[in-house]
Amino acid sequence: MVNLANPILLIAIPLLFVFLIAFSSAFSKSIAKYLPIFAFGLNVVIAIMIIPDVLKNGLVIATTAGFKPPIAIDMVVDRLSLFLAIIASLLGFVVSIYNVFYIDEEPEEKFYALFTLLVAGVIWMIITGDLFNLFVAFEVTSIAAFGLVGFHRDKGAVEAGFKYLVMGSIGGSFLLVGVIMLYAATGTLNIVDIAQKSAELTFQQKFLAYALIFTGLGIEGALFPLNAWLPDAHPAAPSSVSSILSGIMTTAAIYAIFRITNTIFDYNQIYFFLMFFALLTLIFGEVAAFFQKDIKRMLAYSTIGQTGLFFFAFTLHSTNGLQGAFMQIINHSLSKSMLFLIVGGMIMQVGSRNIDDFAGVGRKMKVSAFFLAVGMFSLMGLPPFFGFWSKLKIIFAALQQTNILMVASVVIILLMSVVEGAYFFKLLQAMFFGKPKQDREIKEASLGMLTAVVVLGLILLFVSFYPTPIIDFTHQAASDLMNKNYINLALKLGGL
Amino acid sequence: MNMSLELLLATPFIGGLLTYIGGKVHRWVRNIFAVLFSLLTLGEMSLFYNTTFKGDVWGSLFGSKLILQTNPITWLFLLIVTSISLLVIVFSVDDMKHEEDHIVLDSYYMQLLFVEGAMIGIVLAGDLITFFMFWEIMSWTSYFLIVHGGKKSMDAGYKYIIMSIIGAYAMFVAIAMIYSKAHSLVYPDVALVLSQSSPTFTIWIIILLGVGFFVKAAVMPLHTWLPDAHSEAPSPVSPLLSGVLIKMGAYGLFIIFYGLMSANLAKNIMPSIFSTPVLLYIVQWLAALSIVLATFLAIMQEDAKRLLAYSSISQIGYVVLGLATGTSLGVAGGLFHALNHAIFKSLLFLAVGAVIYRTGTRNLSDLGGLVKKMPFTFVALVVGIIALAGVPPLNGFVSKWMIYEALLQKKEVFLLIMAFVGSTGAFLYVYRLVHSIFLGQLSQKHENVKDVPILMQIPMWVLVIATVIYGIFPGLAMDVIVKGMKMFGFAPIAYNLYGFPQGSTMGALKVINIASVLMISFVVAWIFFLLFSKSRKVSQYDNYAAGQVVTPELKYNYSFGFYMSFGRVIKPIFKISIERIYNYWVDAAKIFGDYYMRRVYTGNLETYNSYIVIVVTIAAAAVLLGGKIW
Amino acid sequence: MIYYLGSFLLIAIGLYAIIIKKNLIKILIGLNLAASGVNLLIVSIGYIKNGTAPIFSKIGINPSAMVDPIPQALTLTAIVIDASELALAVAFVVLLYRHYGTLDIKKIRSLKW
Amino acid sequence: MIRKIVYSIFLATIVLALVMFFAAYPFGKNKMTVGEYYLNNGVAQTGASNIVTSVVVDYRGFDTLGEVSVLFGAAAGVAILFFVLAENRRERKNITSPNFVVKVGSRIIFPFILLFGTYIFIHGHLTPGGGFQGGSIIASGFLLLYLAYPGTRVSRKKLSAVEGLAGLTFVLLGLYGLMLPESSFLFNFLPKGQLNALLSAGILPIIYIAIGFKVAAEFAGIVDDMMCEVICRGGEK
Repeated sequence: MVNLANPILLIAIPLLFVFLIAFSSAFSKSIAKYLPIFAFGLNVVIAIMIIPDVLKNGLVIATTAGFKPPIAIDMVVDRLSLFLAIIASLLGFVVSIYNVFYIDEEPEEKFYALFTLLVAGVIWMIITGDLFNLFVAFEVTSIAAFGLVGFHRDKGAVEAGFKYLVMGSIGGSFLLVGVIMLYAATGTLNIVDIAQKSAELTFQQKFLAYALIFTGLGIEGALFPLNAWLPDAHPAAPSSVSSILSGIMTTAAIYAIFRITNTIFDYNQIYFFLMFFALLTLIFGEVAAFFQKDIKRMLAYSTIGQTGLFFFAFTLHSTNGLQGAFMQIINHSLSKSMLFLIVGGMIMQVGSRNIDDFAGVGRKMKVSAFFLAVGMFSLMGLPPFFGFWSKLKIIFAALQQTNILMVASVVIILLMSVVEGAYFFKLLQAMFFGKPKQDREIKEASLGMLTAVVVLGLILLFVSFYPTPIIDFTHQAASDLMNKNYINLALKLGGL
Repeated sequence: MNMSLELLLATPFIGGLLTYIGGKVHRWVRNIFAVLFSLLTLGEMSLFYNTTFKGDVWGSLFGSKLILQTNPITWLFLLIVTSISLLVIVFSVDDMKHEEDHIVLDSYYMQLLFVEGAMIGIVLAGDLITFFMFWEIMSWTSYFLIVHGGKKSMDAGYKYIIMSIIGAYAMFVAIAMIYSKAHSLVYPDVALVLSQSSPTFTIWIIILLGVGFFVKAAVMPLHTWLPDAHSEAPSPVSPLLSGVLIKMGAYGLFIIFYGLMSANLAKNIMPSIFSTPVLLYIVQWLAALSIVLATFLAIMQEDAKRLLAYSSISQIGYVVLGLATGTSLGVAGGLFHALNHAIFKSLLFLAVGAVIYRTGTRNLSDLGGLVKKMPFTFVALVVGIIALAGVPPLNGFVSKWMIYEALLQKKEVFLLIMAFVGSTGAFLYVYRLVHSIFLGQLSQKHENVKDVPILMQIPMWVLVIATVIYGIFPGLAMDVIVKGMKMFGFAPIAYNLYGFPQGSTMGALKVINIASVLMISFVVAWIFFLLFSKSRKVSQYDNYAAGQVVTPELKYNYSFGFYMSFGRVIKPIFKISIERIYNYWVDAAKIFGDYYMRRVYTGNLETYNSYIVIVVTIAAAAVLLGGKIW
Repeated sequence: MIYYLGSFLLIAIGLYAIIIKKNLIKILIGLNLAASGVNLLIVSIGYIKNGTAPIFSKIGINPSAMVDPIPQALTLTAIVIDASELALAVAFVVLLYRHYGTLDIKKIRSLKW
Repeated sequence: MIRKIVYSIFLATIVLALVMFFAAYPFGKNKMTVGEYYLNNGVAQTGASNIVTSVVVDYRGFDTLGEVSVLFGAAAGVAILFFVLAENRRERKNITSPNFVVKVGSRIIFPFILLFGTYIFIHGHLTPGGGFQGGSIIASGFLLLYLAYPGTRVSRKKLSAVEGLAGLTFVLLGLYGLMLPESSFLFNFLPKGQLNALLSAGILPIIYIAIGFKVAAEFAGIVDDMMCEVICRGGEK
């Protein structure tokens, strides 16, 4: 009998549906609409079925081709990656529902295939246990994203898509060189195996490989000087795609950096080096967001800022810091993707992306606007929403390291939070209390789109008011990461 | 006991939600729910009044435990919060009727109740994180209340929320610093840890927490949000903001100075001036400056609510001044003044709100002569301004007196003079209110003005009565204050129901006696006036100016630029506007930020690609240099 | 070592073209040069002196005389990925030309700040 | 100019750092660990005489699945970018007819190209070659056809069906492995057969055939889109 609790199904099923969409589009165009919903619905179910195994053993390894890990590629799921995989599947599921009502441009079947591929690639990036496979997953995600960013085919979309493509390709090349350097040094590609075999390498030897991998993943993960494609690409894409790009794709790349840094390059100097990237990312993201006139561009810059925040927490290199980072990732994924979905619905009604045109929209689109406010509050870290707990955790973790640099970083983080508050409140204020400008009839978004928004919003509210399970879970995940349980358990269970 | 505090805290929040849902049914369901739930909260408050409780509730509903505690000071503030909130909600029912958009009103009541709940949470908080959480909730819910007031209120609200966030984050840093040291945020633990920590650390904590509280309490250099926010907010919200919300800053100051830092203050780790630790001394000076400057500014206002807003800054200055003296008399005076100010300032704002409700303007020079049309509102306003000016037998008198006395005993004469100046200035601006709104010539537009409906009158009645009662029987409030201060280690003050008996730290004081003397002298003066005045009674339009007959449209009484000559004297002080300094820096930061953004995200793919190469080059150079760049 | 150097130079030349050249087509050429350099690098890592192709075309070939098969497999994958990216990039360039009427990268910057 | 020099120096730094790194792993030295395992056990475990194929399709088959997806994504992306409404697809503008030699020559060569491509992907597990190579050769045959007869159109629906079906075959073969006791994706469950025989190596040739079809269909699709960009739109702005 098939053991459905197999992590590999998390990738295989969406891929199956990708090809099914291609196949079915030869016969009927309308089937393609609904297939992603099934794919990610199944995915969510499977991911939830894996939970007990992961809780019991701490780690689940799925082999391919019937061989043990260093020989063949394996998929590794521990608490953290499972959690991200669940979020990704969930977002995929919710956004697919949204898509059915949102996408009305040809060629639809290609869009759905690429969309499914994108989410599959994200999950792939999260759960793979092999470095070259990570590169492949990175490329799958990127190529799907390139196509989707250019989906509208207008001036902006094409330009954004091209910029993203060139930068992404350069990143891919660097990533590949880094992977190959590690292969040359160790003769293996499995992450855990590399971690074992590279122990005798000097820091200096590893550093260049690390820098290249970091650059490659950092481009996708929106770290400061490498993220210039993001503010162009996220707004240009259809909103449902932006929601996935912002919500989980950048996060997945950052997760990959987490994983690789923590497993293979666990040096204090590296964390120090990364902290500057994190803070710069935070500052440039938030400050740039403040000046935006385009609502989606503003959200995109805000994504950069959020990335900087949780990346900073990660570079603290302590259990509390990691826990804060994971909580912030959850917060960001849920809220930001919800915001993009809502904004997508609003843009449909308003017919413009300019913030000034959104005045008074909040009174007409009440449900959307309510959840927009919830999402923004959560991102700002206002209590009682979930973002408050994660920001709290991060600040506490930072100040635990009594160090004048940390105090300075905390001041920067909080200053940037003020900036974030400044632009979010500016928008909310205009939306709820501004006088509507145009005489365009503004209605609430369609029921299907609202369903997606409400599902995400309710999840966010639920974790806001009952964060205990998530706090416990992320604490476990963080201490797993700190104790290198990933390596230890993979060695024990994978039989490396 | 455990359940009761939860109930008290939960009622407004649940009530807020139910009110919102009720609004979907009918607007009266909503109104009744709102009144009912605030009444319920007040009822619960009075039921549990003056009980003591310590511990945590709601194990894990909010992630970390909510730790609550009570002490008599808590109940003092809870009394202010719950009663003023109820009155404000009752007042809102008629006042906000003009708003047609249902959803706006539904959320308005919901937020009113939420603000109330958040303030209850702040006061009941037993650890800093609970405190901070409710503090933030209060900030953003009250922001939404402020922006209900129309176009101009949006800028005011924006300024308010940004300054609140800055203040809150300053607090946040302090809390996190404490946490990293103490690993606990419950008040006693924090106090213990702080008493053992170094002076620098303590000073940082005080400064950071102080910034947070000063923003909310609008002490002078951080007050710039208040005049806008309080004047632009809807009329029923202003009393809540001025009367209650800024008191939370005062409560916070009380908690840090005497709840958490008492040991540090006692140990005199800081140098002291006039036997006051230097930081407290600075706070005193800031408060005194607030008193004087805000009074001057209030005198110069042409807008009734703006005038009251500046007056709030000045009055909260008294509260902070009293709290910062450090003597039991001064602190008691500060706390008492917090209560009194809440009562009379709410009364004043409601009275002005009533005038705005009927006339639609709050510009002093457009009003006048309403005394016959709105007699009751007139009475309420007069009672309010007398209390504000600190005239016995109304309630402002005793608390101000206690603060003066405390300063006198510490021989801080200069501060005392400033406080006196503020009090005298108060006469000027409160007279302006009565004069411009109620006396003088009735504008033709306002011929048909009636007094406000009964639902708006009731809150004013209640506050008038409270003003008188607390004025004549200061012992009612002193009871709680002295009991509470004993718990914080202050020497008790002898008091009785009518004031202070012989042998009390501040000497004997019996309000009734002073009041009767004043009354008698007033009556005597009036008799003399009646006997010897040569005036005759005329109708409001029977007037002339320089031999010219005055048409009713013409404004003949002196109401614009009322204190112009006085303004010329104090003008040099206002050359330096704090707000302008802030704006300058904000603008500079904006220009700077924009400049760099444009140079980083140029839109040119070449530049972007070179970033990637540069990052890799730096790493490569680091490797070549032997990894020694750090 | 010279083989390594060759691939490094290819990467460097590719990157140089990407940064310095203004023409979109030349940038794409640069991208592909760099990618080819990487592929060459991968293959040359797998080379073993006097090794043969890892194909057991006759029974009894000594496996120890064969070159590493993994880099070859990786290259195969990498080449396909590069080709896919190039196809997509060319499509983008065509559309860019249609929208902007130019291939000069400095003029294609309607999205900025 | 300064820019050029500066970036040249930067790139030189990168190259130098790479050289420093690879100096520790000289060219031609045996660096295998896992590779050795493949060489020693590959034939026994997979039955393919071409170890590279056994790595690509079996040991690291999951990479190949990704590769196929990338190609699929690129084809879909090109289709999105060059999307032309179905009714406009039939329009032909700007067609210059190629000369006689090309027309006849391509007709003669086309079947041979197909045959050659098919040969390559069928023998992927025995000889250098495989699905990608074979598939792209077949697609080049289609390219030739397009060049010779610019008006020809391949049915996109059929291409789409072929690529979908081929992809489904790959994934379903993989998923079948999960139902076996080994419970492993892409498990090679068919008999290995005799070394160097056409029918050997279990599922490897089947997968390679599927890949071959898929690659051919996708490249043909890309070619078709690009041709259409020229023909249907006539390259107008």
